[in-house]
Amino acid sequence: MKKLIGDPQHVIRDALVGLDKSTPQVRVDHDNRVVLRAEPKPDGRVALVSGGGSGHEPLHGGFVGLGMLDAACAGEVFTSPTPDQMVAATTAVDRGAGVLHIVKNYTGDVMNFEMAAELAGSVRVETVVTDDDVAVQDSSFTAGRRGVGVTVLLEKIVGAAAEEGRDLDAVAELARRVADSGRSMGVALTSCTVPAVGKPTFDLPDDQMEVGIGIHGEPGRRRVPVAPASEIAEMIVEPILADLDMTTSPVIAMLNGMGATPLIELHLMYGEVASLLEKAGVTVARSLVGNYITSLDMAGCSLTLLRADDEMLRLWDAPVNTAGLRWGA
Amino acid sequence: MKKLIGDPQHVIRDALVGLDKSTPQVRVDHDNRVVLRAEPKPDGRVALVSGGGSGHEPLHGGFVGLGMLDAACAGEVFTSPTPDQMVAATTAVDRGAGVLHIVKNYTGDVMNFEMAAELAGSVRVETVVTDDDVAVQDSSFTAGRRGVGVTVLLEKIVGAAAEEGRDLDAVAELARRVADSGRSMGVALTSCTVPAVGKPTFDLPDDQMEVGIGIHGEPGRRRVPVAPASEIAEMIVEPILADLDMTTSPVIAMLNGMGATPLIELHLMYGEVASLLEKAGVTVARSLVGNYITSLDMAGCSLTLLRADDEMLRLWDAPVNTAGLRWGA
Amino acid sequence: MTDTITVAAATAWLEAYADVVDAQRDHLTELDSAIGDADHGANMSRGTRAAVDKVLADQPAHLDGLLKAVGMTLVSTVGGTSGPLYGTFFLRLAAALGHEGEADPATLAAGLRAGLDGVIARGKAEAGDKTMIDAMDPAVAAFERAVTGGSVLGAAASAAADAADAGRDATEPLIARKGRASYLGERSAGHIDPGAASTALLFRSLAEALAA
Amino acid sequence: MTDTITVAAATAWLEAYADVVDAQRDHLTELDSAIGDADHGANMSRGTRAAVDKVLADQPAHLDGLLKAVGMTLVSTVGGTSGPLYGTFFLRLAAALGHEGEADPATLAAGLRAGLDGVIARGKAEAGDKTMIDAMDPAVAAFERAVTGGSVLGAAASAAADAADAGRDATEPLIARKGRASYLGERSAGHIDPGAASTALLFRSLAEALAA
Ligand SMILES: Nc1ncnc2c1ncn2[C@@H]1O[C@H](COP(=O)(O)OP(=O)(O)O)[C@@H](O)[C@H]1O
Ligand SMILES: Nc1ncnc2c1ncn2[C@@H]1O[C@H](COP(=O)(O)OP(=O)(O)O)[C@@H](O)[C@H]1O
Ligand SMILES: [Mg+2]
Ligand SMILES: [Mg+2]
Ligand SMILES: [Mg+2]
Ligand SMILES: [Mg+2]
Repeated sequence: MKKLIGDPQHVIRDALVGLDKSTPQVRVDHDNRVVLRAEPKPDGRVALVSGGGSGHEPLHGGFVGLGMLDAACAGEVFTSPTPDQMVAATTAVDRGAGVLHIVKNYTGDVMNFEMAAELAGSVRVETVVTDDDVAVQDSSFTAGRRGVGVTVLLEKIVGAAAEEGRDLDAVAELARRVADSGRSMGVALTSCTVPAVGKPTFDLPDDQMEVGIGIHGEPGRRRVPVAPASEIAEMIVEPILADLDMTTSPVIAMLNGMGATPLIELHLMYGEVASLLEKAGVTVARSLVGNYITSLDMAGCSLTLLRADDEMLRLWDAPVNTAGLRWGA
Repeated sequence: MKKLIGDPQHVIRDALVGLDKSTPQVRVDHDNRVVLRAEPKPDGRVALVSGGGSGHEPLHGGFVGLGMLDAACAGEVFTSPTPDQMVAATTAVDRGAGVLHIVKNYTGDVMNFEMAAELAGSVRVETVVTDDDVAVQDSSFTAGRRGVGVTVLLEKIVGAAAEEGRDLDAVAELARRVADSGRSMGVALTSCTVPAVGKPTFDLPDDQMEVGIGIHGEPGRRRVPVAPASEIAEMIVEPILADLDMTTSPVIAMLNGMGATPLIELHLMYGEVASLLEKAGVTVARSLVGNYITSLDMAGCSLTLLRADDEMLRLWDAPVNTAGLRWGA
Repeated sequence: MTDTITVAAATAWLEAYADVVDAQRDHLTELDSAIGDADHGANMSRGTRAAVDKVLADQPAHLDGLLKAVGMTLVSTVGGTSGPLYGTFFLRLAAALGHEGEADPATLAAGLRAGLDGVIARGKAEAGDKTMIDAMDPAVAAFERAVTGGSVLGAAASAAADAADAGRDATEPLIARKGRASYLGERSAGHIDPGAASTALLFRSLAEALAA
Repeated sequence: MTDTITVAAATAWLEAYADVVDAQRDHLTELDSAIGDADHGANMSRGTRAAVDKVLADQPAHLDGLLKAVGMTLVSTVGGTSGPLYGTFFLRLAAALGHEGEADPATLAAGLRAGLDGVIARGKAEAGDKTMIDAMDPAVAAFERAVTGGSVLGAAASAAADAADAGRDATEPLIARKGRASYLGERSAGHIDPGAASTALLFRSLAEALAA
């Protein structure tokens, strides 16, 4: 295993130190492993808390700041944080208007956030669960679709709405609407290596790739021979469009790198994706290309499409000032 | 070779298509492989042109836009662009106030930009050469120090100065001052793979790393056993501080990923670097952690420190709106 | 000598469990690499070690105090899926055994059943979904049968451990319908479920603690 | 038959060079991987192929037109270090051979010397810096010696090619002081310089074209 780390058991602790020191937008509660805004938002505003296993950076700690999250709980690598962390985050950021929990649909995350909401005492908590990964089929016979890329777009859009002063019900309603309107699909060229394990989670021969991966280094739904970018674009575009009609309104498109894929490849893939979307009659109103929700050092990419109405687009364009996403501020 | 690409011979062409489609800040002249601002700057302002081999994304195309570059020429992977491209870029962006060429110190880049300046006809051209890589010793017996991370900081700071309406001499003088005030040092955990070659440029055993690398997948000055992050931090901090006193004014610090290193590791490394700088009495005024000047899919990082006076800090904070660096706009 | 589980025995159970989880840490992670995310060994080892530390520091005098401390510690140090589930198991077991210094076989059987019910309520998995339930459910049933049939605690726990092992092994051909492994669909078949493996260790540790 | 290099022979030289560069493309890249950035094969192949295409399309009637087209095409398609250097070589050669249909041995010798001087002026490398100069300089010198000694063109070019090969091989132990390889310091020793290798091919192609 080759990584820029110290003791593999303490990667999260050590990475939070660096995040704290390099990011003026946040301060880190190291005891609870909670990333908080350096400048708390004003009283009376709904606060947004998310979190999950680490290894997906910049998600979620890199999305704490004006216009996005108020706090993010950092679990161990690929392991949901605990209810204690979530309670600490929730009580720290509540400004009297309640807190929205943004939870990616994984059994562990859902259960831990459930327990946290029960334990949050007097703070009013609403929860939105993202489950946008179309790679998970037959979702009634599984733990349901995984929450992946839509989480990023949701945190941005709903963060802007909370900043405007909407109440918790309105914020939660919008969040559910965003969650319902987005779909994702990903592929991996390599596995990733969990630091505490020290070797790749799965073996992938040099001529094979995984299709339909999540963000936890798990193998995908199927293994296929490595293909050119144009064919990989088909593998990720088609299942999304087959699942949700994306031609009825403009979309926000995110082409996301899994952590070890360089930007030049993401640019190239975006070109292939964009031309397929054009052919399918999908209008891309906004796009984002880069590493936003990663799987440690996995090579590969995922595509997220969000059917965005005018309100979502307006909120998308609103100022945001976080380590991972910044404009207008 | 596992990459999200099509024909390995056409990676640059194909990546420029995606950059163009995903980046509202730019338009691409595909014939000349020049990335231009979508909105040219007003008449009478000095324009900034840079460029170099591809494979360093977001450098340079991702730094075209308000407050930074006016144009970037994209060469083949790790190969300087040609004078023709530079002339096309220079004549396209000149607004009557002249053009600054920002050149990283490599024999090829310097020669091609030299020829371009000779061929640029009536356009007044000044050139600044960055050569900040302290890994290159005995620079009188070599091609001189390589231009690496300082290029990013220079493009930002000098871009802001050009936006303010300074004349070419003032812009060039500032550029040289920035170039003189910055130093960098990098390490690699892996080689990278040039698409047209199809295999890693050099072999690096699982327990070895390269110290003192550039950004072209070249081996470093020496090979050492893989070390923990705290020791790697020493390997990159000490040679910089030994070369230039960084305690006389606050610094801008950039911890840069080489392309395949995930953000969690960069955060962690930044924590180690920051604590060494603190001990050495260096005050970090601004910091940047992420992938800014990369080597395709190389794993590793580089540190750049820039001794920044008040003017540089003010220009650093000025609005910038590019794909790779954005704030205040 | 009365046939009960004492605070000392329950502590020994926990210590034995933490030890075997440490010893099997890489194996549990290996299993989770195949059909999950390669953290089950680390998760269980972190949690059981923290629970042992907590219990040794607090020295609770009653079964409910002890087992509640274990459950709370697992919930607050493990995270993931196994944290809330094993945490719930111990919290329900604590409630069922009550504020006592020891518990007889029937009470322990009822406590284990309550723990299992808690895990099912929280995780909503059924037998055959390829989860820890597939080891826990047969183990609890075997324990109850043994106690009803008049076995002493040690023998009942030993029967439970054997049933848990068999349940664990029986997860191998199954297609997962809960947890991360379910994302793999048919590719999940052919691998033992990591949570079933850690549950089998839980009952084997109980058998060891009660045999001693 | 007069002993001259004609437009046809110069075209054959260029074609032979492009062919051998294609054939040796991976080898040149291999050499550049060891002490550079693994692009010399691709650079030279892209440039020489473009030059051949340009020349076949334009069919220049004079040596200067032909060789200038080659130089300009190399400059505008290769980039990197080799683009300006080989481009300059051909541009200076073109100027020296002039607006003629053929050139005699002494004129060609002077032209090659002018090309070499151009490369030195542009790149500021000296003999022993482990660059293409280390093959080009002995090659031009050998060509001049042969011509002065009365050799026919084919023999002079063959002597030049042998000298270039020897110069190329002699770069192996050197520590680079110019170009990317210089960054490696002592680690650059033990590898043949890629530019010296492509220069040796240039003179071998000339010998072949003039022998035919
Ligand atoms: N809904 C569920 N009910 C009961 N057990 C479950 C459920 N989902 C998963 N599990 C168990 O949890 C184990 C995985 O635990 P662990 O790896 O620690 O958490 P995670 O899956 O969050 O990484 C699985 O092997 C399985 O036995
Ligand atoms: N200053 C110089 N003068 C002459 N030749 C040089 C000089 N610097 C480098 N070279 C030659 O250029 C070759 C490398 O060319 P190439 O790989 O195409 O360009 P780059 O180094 O820009 O990638 C070296 O092997 C060397 O022979
Ligand atoms: Mg997990
Ligand atoms: Mg090159
Ligand atoms: Mg797991
Ligand atoms: Mg090269």
